[in-house]
Amino acid sequence: MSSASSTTARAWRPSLARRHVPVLATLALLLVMYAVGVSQYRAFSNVQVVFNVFIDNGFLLVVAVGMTFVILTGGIDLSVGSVVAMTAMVSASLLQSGLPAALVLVVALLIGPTLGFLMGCAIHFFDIQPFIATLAGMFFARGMCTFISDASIPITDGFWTTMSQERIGDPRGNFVSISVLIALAVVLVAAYVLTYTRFGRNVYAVGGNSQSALLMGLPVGRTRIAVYTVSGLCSAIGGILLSFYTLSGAPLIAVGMELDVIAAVVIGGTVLTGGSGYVFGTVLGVLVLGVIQTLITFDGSLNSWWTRIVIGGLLFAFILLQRLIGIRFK
Amino acid sequence: MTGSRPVLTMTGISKTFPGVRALHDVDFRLFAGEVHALMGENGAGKSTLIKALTGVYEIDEGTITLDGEQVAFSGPMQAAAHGVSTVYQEVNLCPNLSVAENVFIGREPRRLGVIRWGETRRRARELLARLDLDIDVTALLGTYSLAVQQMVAIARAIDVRARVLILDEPTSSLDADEAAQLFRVMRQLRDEGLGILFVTHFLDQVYGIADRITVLRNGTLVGEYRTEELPQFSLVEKMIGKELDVLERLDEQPRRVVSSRADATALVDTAELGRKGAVAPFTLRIHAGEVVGLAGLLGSGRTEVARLLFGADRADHGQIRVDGGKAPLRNPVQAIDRGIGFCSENRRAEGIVPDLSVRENMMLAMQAARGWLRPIPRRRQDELVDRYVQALSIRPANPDLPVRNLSGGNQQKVLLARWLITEPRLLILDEPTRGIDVGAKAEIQKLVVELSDGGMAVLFISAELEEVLRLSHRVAVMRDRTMVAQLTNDDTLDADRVMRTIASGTHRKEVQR
Amino acid sequence: MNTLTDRFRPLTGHRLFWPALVLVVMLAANTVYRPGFLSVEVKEGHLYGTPVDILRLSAPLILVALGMTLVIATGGIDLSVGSLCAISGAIACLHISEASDQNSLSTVFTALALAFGVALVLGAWNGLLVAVIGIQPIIATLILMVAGRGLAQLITEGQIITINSGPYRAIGLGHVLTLPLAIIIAVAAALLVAALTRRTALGLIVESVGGNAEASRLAGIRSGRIVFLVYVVSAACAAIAGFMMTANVSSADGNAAGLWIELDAILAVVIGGTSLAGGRFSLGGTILGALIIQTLTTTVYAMNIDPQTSLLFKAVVVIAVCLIQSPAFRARVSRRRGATTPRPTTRQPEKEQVSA
Amino acid sequence: GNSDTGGDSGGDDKLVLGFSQVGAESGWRTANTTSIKEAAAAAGIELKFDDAQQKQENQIKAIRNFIQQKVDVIAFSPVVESGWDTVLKEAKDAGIPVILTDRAVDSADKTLYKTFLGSDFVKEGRLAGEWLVEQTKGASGPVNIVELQGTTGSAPANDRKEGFAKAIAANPNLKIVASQSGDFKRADGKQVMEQFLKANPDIDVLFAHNDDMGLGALEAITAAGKVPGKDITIITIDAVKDGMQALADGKFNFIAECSPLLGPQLMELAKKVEAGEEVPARIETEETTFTQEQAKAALPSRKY
Ligand SMILES: Nc1ncnc2c1ncn2[C@@H]1O[C@H](COP(=O)(O)OP(=O)(O)OP(=O)(O)O)[C@@H](O)[C@H]1O
Ligand SMILES: Nc1ncnc2c1ncn2[C@@H]1O[C@H](COP(=O)(O)OP(=O)(O)OP(=O)(O)O)[C@@H](O)[C@H]1O
Ligand SMILES: [Mg+2]
Ligand SMILES: [Mg+2]
Repeated sequence: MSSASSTTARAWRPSLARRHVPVLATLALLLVMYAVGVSQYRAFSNVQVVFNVFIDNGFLLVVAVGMTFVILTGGIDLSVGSVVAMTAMVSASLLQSGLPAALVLVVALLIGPTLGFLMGCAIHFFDIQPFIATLAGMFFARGMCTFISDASIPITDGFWTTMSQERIGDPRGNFVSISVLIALAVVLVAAYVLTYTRFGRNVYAVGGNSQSALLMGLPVGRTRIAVYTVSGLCSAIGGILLSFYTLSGAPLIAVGMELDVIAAVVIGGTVLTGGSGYVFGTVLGVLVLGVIQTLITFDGSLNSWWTRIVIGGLLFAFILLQRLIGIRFK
Repeated sequence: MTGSRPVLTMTGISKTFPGVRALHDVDFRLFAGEVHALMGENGAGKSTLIKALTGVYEIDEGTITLDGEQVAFSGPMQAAAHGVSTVYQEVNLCPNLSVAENVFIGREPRRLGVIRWGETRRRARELLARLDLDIDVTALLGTYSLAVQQMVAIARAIDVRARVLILDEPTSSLDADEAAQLFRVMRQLRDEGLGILFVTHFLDQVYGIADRITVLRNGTLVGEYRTEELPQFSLVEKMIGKELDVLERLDEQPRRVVSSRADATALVDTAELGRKGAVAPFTLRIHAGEVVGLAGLLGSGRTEVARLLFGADRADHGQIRVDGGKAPLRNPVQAIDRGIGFCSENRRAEGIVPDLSVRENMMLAMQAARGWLRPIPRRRQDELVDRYVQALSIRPANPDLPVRNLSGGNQQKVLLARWLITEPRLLILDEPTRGIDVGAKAEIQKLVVELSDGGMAVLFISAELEEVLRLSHRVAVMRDRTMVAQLTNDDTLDADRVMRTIASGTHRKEVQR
Repeated sequence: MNTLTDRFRPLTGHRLFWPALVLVVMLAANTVYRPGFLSVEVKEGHLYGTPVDILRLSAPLILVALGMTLVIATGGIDLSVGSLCAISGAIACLHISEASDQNSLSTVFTALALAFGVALVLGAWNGLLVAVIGIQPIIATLILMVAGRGLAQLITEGQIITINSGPYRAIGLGHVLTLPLAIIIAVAAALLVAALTRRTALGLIVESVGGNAEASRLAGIRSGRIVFLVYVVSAACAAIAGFMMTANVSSADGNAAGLWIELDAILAVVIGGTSLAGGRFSLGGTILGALIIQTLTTTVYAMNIDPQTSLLFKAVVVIAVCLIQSPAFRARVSRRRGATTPRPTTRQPEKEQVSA
Repeated sequence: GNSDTGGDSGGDDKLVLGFSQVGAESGWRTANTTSIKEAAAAAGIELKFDDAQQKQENQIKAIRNFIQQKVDVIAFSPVVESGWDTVLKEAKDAGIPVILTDRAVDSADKTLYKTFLGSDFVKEGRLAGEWLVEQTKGASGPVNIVELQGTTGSAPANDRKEGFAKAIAANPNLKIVASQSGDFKRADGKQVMEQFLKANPDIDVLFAHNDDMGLGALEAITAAGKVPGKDITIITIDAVKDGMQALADGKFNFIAECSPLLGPQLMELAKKVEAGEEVPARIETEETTFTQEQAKAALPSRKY
């Protein structure tokens, strides 16, 4: 037995590095991409461009954080885009009908988690595959959107307008919106929960092997239901942020957002089969998508189809490089 | 302890799975301060009884009382909360978490709801030290061998403030030292008043530690006995329900045939084959009809040798010859093409395809070798499957059950059958007898002898040195991921000498060259 | 358990029983709403009626879902099928539209071969990313899902290419022996895939790779090749589906053709009882699933369900279908209805003797 | 900092126009894009083009980036009506004038954009309805109309529906018996029409919110053994080439035009706005309607 101690030191370094390789690779490539932008396009180096990436993707970030929880357990949540839209729609229509902002916030923040909870229950108690349960959730939430109104509803409420238009910035005119701060707060809380609470660790355990987790006496069912609830909550917050962002609720907004979100999470190094990944990686994943989009707008010469082809191409280049770097370091 | 009331009683337990009656009216009781062995053949219902107790399965009938109070646990979590701590058969931990976490997850030390990582690691180290295991607790569990994982699972179970500790085949992947260490801890816990339910297929372990034995056969209770009142012989007879002749014959004829084929072309011949970080370069020849045993402590690199020979991992040093011709084995397909088969020690991750039926699992390797365009005719399948279900007494004998529904030992037999069907020229068996009951173990040993008589070469890896010695013509000894010796199995070789070779690193070089 | 359910076990135990029941219930509901729903008549030498419409319209979905079934059985997923439909349709229509004689059979066959070839190449691309480079399937195919739409639009230059070709039209609308050709193609494809998987060992190998990739590798299966193959097959199915869709309206719309069909296809596969985790698959189930989804769509139109509520309706039906299929759900319901004592504590009076 | 980077960017004094397009969801939209690109090139304007792929979020991002790049004028076709105030305010603060094209926004603060250039969807619906009322003046019995709506909730769908409904109210015989969304697409239009035909044995008129759905419905009508343009009168909106062809072939009966060719008008406006000239708050594109005869005459010279 004592001979084993010689392996002790060896096991430590590689495994630590290996766990972080995907995230580090993403970070490095993101910086490269940013550098390319700076060298190619006028005004790309403005600090505000970076801030804009955050402003424009704050809601995406929050939703992606929720999705990270779900994917870490090995599940998937397709309902997020629709729940975001539904939350925005509900807020807009309640505000329109004259309810006070505080009450609207509470109501809007309750709907998402409730739906998430129900989907989680369907998944856990009735063994319905997450893809299907959340697909039904997606249909439902989208249906609710058009049910509420089939045209977009503007928001004129004072609180919303302030949240939307308040600029927090430096004297030189660079600024971020309040939504960015909220999004970053969500990120920090999520990272904290995943690392330092039992719930967070259970999420990883369930993703690693849910059968084992069950036999280890972990509350698998509760955890599973909870992650969908968390995802629902994040989608609700994302929906509120989106309503700050657009100052309206539109029934067809955020269509297909779930795919962006999943892509961001996976690019951030979280494995779809669950059990491994970090919230910080997800932040990077969202930034990657944001920077790709910024690059394309700055270019300003691509027509519709080339835009799509180039997005696909950049995504491919990014994932390929990330993968190659990952292999090299293994 | 006899006078006291049992801490745990199970009465009239029945449990039926679709098509299988796993338990029928079984009674069981466990006293505080005893080690109680639960014995039975593969598929007798041991694991099922344990899972019925801890609420993994809902029982059809029967009652369970814990400390005189009737209970019906909803699952392991609730059972653990009531002081029933369990290590289930097959390692059930999370490979993606660190060792420390696996030990403590669900009851991490916390302050104000915040996990104290430093404390968690410290306590994990302490606990593992109790089992004499000194490993990096921050490394991911998945990077360690099955044996280490098994120890971690045990560490996890013994930390709980439990009244009842259940260990379902905890020693199957441990070597003798490891097991001895575990027994020391078990005795200590027993003396502290814990009731311990212990499942194993090693008879000497039972007699070494158990105070009482309950025997199951085919899902029914045979009886409960005090260990000292039940001779080993009648225990086995009670388990298998018939006279044990096979077993004895084997015991009487230890095979120690000297291999005299060193001059002929070897079937497989490695020259300084190695892989960085896995095994140091080694040179090994295996001839047709020869059984080569691999001995070594846990983690000494036996599995790695096997994987290199099968092309499961790619060697980055040296070369390999098959039939005298150079044969780079870069993947399993190439190895199989050359007549090599490999039965992995990790049957759940690398062996069975749980959703597929017994039949499909058995036919897999042969089908893969034939290619998908040439399906094996149903008649031929039936023939082969029936033959091996019989030969290995796989139970239940219904080849259309999903293999996941079989007991652990029977799954192992299915895997063995998978390779036997392909009629390989070299069969690599990594712990083939792990978790297999006495009867079946004897069958497998007999099989190995027959196969090698029929000209098949076998590389035999087992944690049980006696077994290795009994079957092998030659024994290669591993230490620290290096092949330190190759000993011919003549009259002078015994367990003691092998152990000494493992222990002393001095003449490693001479032996190898 | 209760005896009634026991008696019907052989029937209800069949894996396709519940999806089939759902389909029947949906058709019945439609018939109640509009008695003529199920009526079929012969008009101008071919069958005409809503059931025929459902079959014809579900043909592309069946095709896509067949390929998707194999992909899912290996534990993967293919999001790019919608884009592949659009690309293959666009290429075929473009080629035909540029020909001098759009009705010439050789033009149509060249167009089909060309488009099919491109689809195979794109399928191979997906397979390469997943099987060789090792990118997670959902992301690997997402690339082509995004870029492929762009390619389709590039081919059509953002316009809708309208063609006027009798033979091509026949793929979507033609009839053979009174039956729509589309149905016959779909059935033929289903039989082909079934033969390919069940008459050879391909099905077993696919299921094995999806069930435990590492174990399969160690059993000597070249899982890489199999995974590669299923993406190519999926692309081929999507290509044919693309022909049908475009032939159905005699025009190729790079933006709209096959939009979101990947979700419907995945839904069909899962309703049919194949797990997204990979492993066992059921082609029959997939076809039933596709029929259920098309019936659902047609129901929305036929009942003139308000577009505002049609998605809600779809959500309800999907969840109902899945619940009814879930053994856990049925167990719960029947337990609630049946025994009030969950765990009988009485022991059987007579012990049965079990032979050793 | 950003204040010193952009200012001197106008080394060449070409006018820079940032244009954010909805997407390329239809032939109409592509024609619109082409028109804008060609007109920009012809007018010597540097165009920064961005495609939002039908997502409002993307459009907002694009406008933000235009502001960063300090373009001279921003123009865009909003995906939806609401929700532009914040970003338009940022543009205003940066001193960049904004022109809306094709679709309007509902901002209360009208100073956020300079002008709107586009069609009047309500009018299109109304023109279609008025033609029908005119045609059916003599009808004694009820006239059954089915309506293929555009994408649920989109401005063109809502407005065309409204305009049409108002117009046909003039004749109580005209009745919409079924109305479903065909999502502006051929395939959907066809599928919906198939069900319309089965559920309603006597349909007299089809009103489709665009040509594509009408073209899809054509197929369904033919398959049902009816003669389009005769058994069922077909009215659509847009007048894209395929639609005009159908009209000229007698399969459609009437099309209200909705012209995508607003590039030249846009460039002119951009120059005026940049120069600080006053422009009207609303400019409508020049549009007309087509009957079968007019279509035959106009078809050879159609650009899209
Ligand atoms: N989940 C299940 N579904 C169906 N049958 C099962 C299931 N689990 C176990 N069985 C069957 O129940 C019987 C008892 O199995 P069990 O696992 O309890 O055996 P065991 O005594 O632990 O054997 P081993 O020594 O091989 O571990 C076996 O016949 C097995 O095939
Ligand atoms: N006591 C130990 N301390 C640290 N690491 C260990 C120990 N035992 C095993 N390992 C780990 O196990 C791995 C090698 O195990 P391997 O499977 O080669 O051993 P083995 O000889 O086949 O043993 P067995 O099959 O009996 O588990 C190494 O990665 C090593 O880090
Ligand atoms: Mg067992
Ligand atoms: Mg080993």
